[in-house]
Amino acid sequence: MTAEAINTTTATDYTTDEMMTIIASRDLNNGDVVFVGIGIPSTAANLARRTHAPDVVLIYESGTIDTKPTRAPLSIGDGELAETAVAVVSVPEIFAYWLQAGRIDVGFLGAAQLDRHGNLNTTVIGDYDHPRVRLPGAGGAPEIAIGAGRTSIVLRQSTRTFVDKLDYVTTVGHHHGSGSRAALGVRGSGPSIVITDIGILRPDPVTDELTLMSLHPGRTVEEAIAATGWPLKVASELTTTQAPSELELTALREVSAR
Amino acid sequence: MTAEAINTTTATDYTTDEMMTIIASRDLNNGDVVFVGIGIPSTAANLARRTHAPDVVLIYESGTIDTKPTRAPLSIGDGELAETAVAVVSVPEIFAYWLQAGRIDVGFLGAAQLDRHGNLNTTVIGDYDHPRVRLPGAGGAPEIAIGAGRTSIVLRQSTRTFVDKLDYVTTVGHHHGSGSRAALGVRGSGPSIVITDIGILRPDPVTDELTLMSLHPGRTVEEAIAATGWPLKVASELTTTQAPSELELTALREVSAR
Amino acid sequence: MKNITTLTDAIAEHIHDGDTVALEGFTHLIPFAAGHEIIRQQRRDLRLVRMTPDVIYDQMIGAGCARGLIFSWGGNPGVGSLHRFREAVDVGYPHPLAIEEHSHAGMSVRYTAGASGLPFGTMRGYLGTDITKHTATIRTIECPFTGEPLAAVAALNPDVGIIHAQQADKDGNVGFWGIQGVQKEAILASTRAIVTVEEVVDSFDSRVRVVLPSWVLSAVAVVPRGAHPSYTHGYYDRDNAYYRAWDEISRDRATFADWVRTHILETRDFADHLAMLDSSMAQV
Amino acid sequence: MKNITTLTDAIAEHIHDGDTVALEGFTHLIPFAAGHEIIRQQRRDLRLVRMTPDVIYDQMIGAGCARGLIFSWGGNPGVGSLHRFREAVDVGYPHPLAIEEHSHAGMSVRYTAGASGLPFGTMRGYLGTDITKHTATIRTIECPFTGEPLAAVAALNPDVGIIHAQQADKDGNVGFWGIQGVQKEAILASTRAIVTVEEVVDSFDSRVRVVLPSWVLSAVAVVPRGAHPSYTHGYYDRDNAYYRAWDEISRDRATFADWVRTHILETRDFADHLAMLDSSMAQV
Repeated sequence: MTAEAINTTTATDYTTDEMMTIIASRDLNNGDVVFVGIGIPSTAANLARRTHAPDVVLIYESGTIDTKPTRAPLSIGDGELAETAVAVVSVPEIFAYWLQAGRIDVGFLGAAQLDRHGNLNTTVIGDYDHPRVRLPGAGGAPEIAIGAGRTSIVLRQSTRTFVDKLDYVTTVGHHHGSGSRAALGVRGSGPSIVITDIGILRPDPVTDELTLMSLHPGRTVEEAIAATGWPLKVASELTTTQAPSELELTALREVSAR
Repeated sequence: MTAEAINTTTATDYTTDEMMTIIASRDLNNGDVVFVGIGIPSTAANLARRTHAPDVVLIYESGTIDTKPTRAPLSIGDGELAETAVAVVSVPEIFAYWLQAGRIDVGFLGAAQLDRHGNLNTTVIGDYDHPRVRLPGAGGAPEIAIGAGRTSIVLRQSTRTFVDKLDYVTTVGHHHGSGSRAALGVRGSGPSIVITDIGILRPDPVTDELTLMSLHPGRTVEEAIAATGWPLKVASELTTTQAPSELELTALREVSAR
Repeated sequence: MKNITTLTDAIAEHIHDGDTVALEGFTHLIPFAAGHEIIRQQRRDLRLVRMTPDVIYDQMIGAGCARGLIFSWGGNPGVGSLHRFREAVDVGYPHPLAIEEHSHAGMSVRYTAGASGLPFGTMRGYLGTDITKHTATIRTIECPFTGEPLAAVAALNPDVGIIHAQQADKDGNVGFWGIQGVQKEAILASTRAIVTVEEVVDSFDSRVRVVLPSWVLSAVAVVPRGAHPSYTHGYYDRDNAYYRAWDEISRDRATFADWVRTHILETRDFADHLAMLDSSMAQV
Repeated sequence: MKNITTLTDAIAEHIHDGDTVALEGFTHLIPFAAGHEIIRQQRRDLRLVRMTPDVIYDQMIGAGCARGLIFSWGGNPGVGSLHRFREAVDVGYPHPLAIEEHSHAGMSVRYTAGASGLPFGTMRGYLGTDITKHTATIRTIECPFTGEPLAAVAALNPDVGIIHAQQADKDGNVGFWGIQGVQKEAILASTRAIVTVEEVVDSFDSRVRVVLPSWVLSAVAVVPRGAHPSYTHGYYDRDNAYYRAWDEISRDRATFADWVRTHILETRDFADHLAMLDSSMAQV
């Protein structure tokens, strides 16, 4: 198979995680400065760097700037991140001089719960003082959400995760919608994309409500609606997500290999 | 001459600067962390480190911590300061983490004008907007004065420098006296000693007014009074400053040699 | 060398029941040996501070050392939940745990303010979240020039700060490199400071990037592999198997208690603990 | 390498009349070559920012580039006054100079706030002084937790920040070592950034301690000895004779004007200027 053929050949045998990672990767533009956490975001950013966006700049909250790991790291503080970084700075500096100062184009976020405006909960399920499930907490998310130019959210879709009302707002997305985020006085335009195992959602330009824009191959609108804890808005011109190409999948598996 | 003889032998041939430097050096205790500027303070601190106070820690505002120059440096940013330092940090860090945080025991200050409470002017002679003489300005002094545990002021005494009223308060000493400094909410106990070419002054424990405590060999109370722009308070038990020993002078000249 | 001592003596002298204690290290250089020594000496009622309370704090909380926790992200990175932490929060076992939550940025600003001798720090943060409703150390402040609202967070000044580093020199100065986290700020914000190091050297490795002078450190103790199972850049890698195994060990109260007894309380020191791990088939 | 260019082009493209421009370097690494190029290209009405406006700003002010100065200490270190600076302040020659005075600590907090994307910074400073009476960018702020009064200073965000460094790598990242001053903050606080370097290297010297990635730098230009008469650690020493000679050259308007004409305006670039100094008996 020629390189071109690999590039254009659609793959058929891929996992849901691989699909989500490849979509997150495609969403990055060459030259973007990306604030990444571990897991799919890190893999996606490294994939983008190896494929269509060689000049994407990776910044990890552990203080490594412009890292070029050969493999997606296992942890946010991997030694390889420091070894391949242009600069290693302290954690206070990464948050103040780099994130808060507005030098980040895209931040990645995940969550246990998301609402229709892209607000996120990573703190607690149930009552704060008497939790049903205690989650890890905020981490870097609240300031990534208001420091980065925009955010990309990666999250599997179910009625457990896509909820009508968050038990706790850890991280602001589009707040109450309809421009209320900007009125908070925060920076950045908020979540621009939500990538799930079923499809892709983006905020409505007027109401900021997350709207299903694309379905992954083989998934249905009914599945998406059933996996959402509020009456899901669906775009009138719903598209089908382009399946991973062989090229993307090969590159992804190289990046992920350990 | 034996080492002991050198140690105790009083020197006779020394300059006023040498006398002032040696007194400033004697005033430092072993283990003191000293924030030094260039000139007499730097030479005095290095002299102390070479004589009675080997564990004195020198910090320069250029960001060099625990420097051990072989010679008193020519400028505050000498390369030797960086080369012999335990740590080199940024200027923002030296002021925030080291001075402001209260890690400095003694700060040295000089000035163009000083008043009876040890407040200092290094900004302007005459009116601020139409100056008779424009001076360099504040530099590190305002925060050294309120960040260090105490300050040591080295300044030649004359009616030009020891004035009844400052043209401009660049740096606070004992403010308006009688405990008013503490009421400002600043840290540190302020100027503990003023070393001049004529003698040594210290603040009165109650009024905080600078009081002549000691005269250098050969100087008179009349000279001191004549060189002061306010009615100078003189200690009832005025002492004579111990002249430099041969040991001190030899060590000083080694430190100063370039 | 006046500050160079043993870890046993350092913990005995400088950590008291009820102290506010920060063990920092961001994935890299986590001071496990010091945490174990605190467990071994059975300190109680500590208010623990740490941006990322991971396995080390799960061990300390489960062993009953803590009555409070100030943190920003509590999990076993790449593995899952911290079961001892969760059980303390959810049902108060072995003790109720008063938690004070911030974000990473907030914790780093709090340490920075503490290291700077300021009572608070300012940041763009927390806006639009519920965090402020449950955390008293966050307020709103107005910029005196522009009028815009910003978050103010109270300075953090622990009684004791503890970190692990690669090297000390013979004067007791400490140097480290690689991912540096918030360690310098944690040490400078604390009233007392303890550092464990891999080794004492004549002069620092050229890779050293952060140096803490001896006179800001209460005690320096040599503990080889003192950050295990986290890693020390230039010395050893992260023991990912330990982190994965921890999930099973910590899930059950009895299994956990047995592990703490045999691996910490009944070992003399961290070297003894490591020897036991090395000789064990199951590792942990 | 996309940001590597000539100093002539960097100044032409990035510095405009009326800009707020910060040239930083604390005794070490003062960007003299860049200052000279600004004079050579006859920029006007600049608002100059610098903690220690020394000989480089005396030259720029005397040459008529400035209408304002934000600073904390203006003198010729170890020598005496800056005559061109003083004449501008005292009698408005060649132009009146609006001054805004801070302390060193205040300037460093202002740059830090600027680099951090905050509108102000907080410090313990200025209390009991007259500085606040003449400087509008200082206000009092109350700690929202303790109620104690502190100084707030407005963030500094120059249009252009300029520094000199030892090395750039082939990707246009910049590295320096030795006394680091406030250079990193000045660059990160500025909208545009220009760096002159001694050389471009394949990989940084192991002594490099501060690295600025290429994508925060508008332009990087190779200018050997570009910090002369200040020094570049590892490359050349401070030219103390130049600083002493400056006192005489700058004292008189005509002598100064003649010096600027022959040494800057009539030289092609900094290399040409240095060649003239080197071949001159009097050096300066």
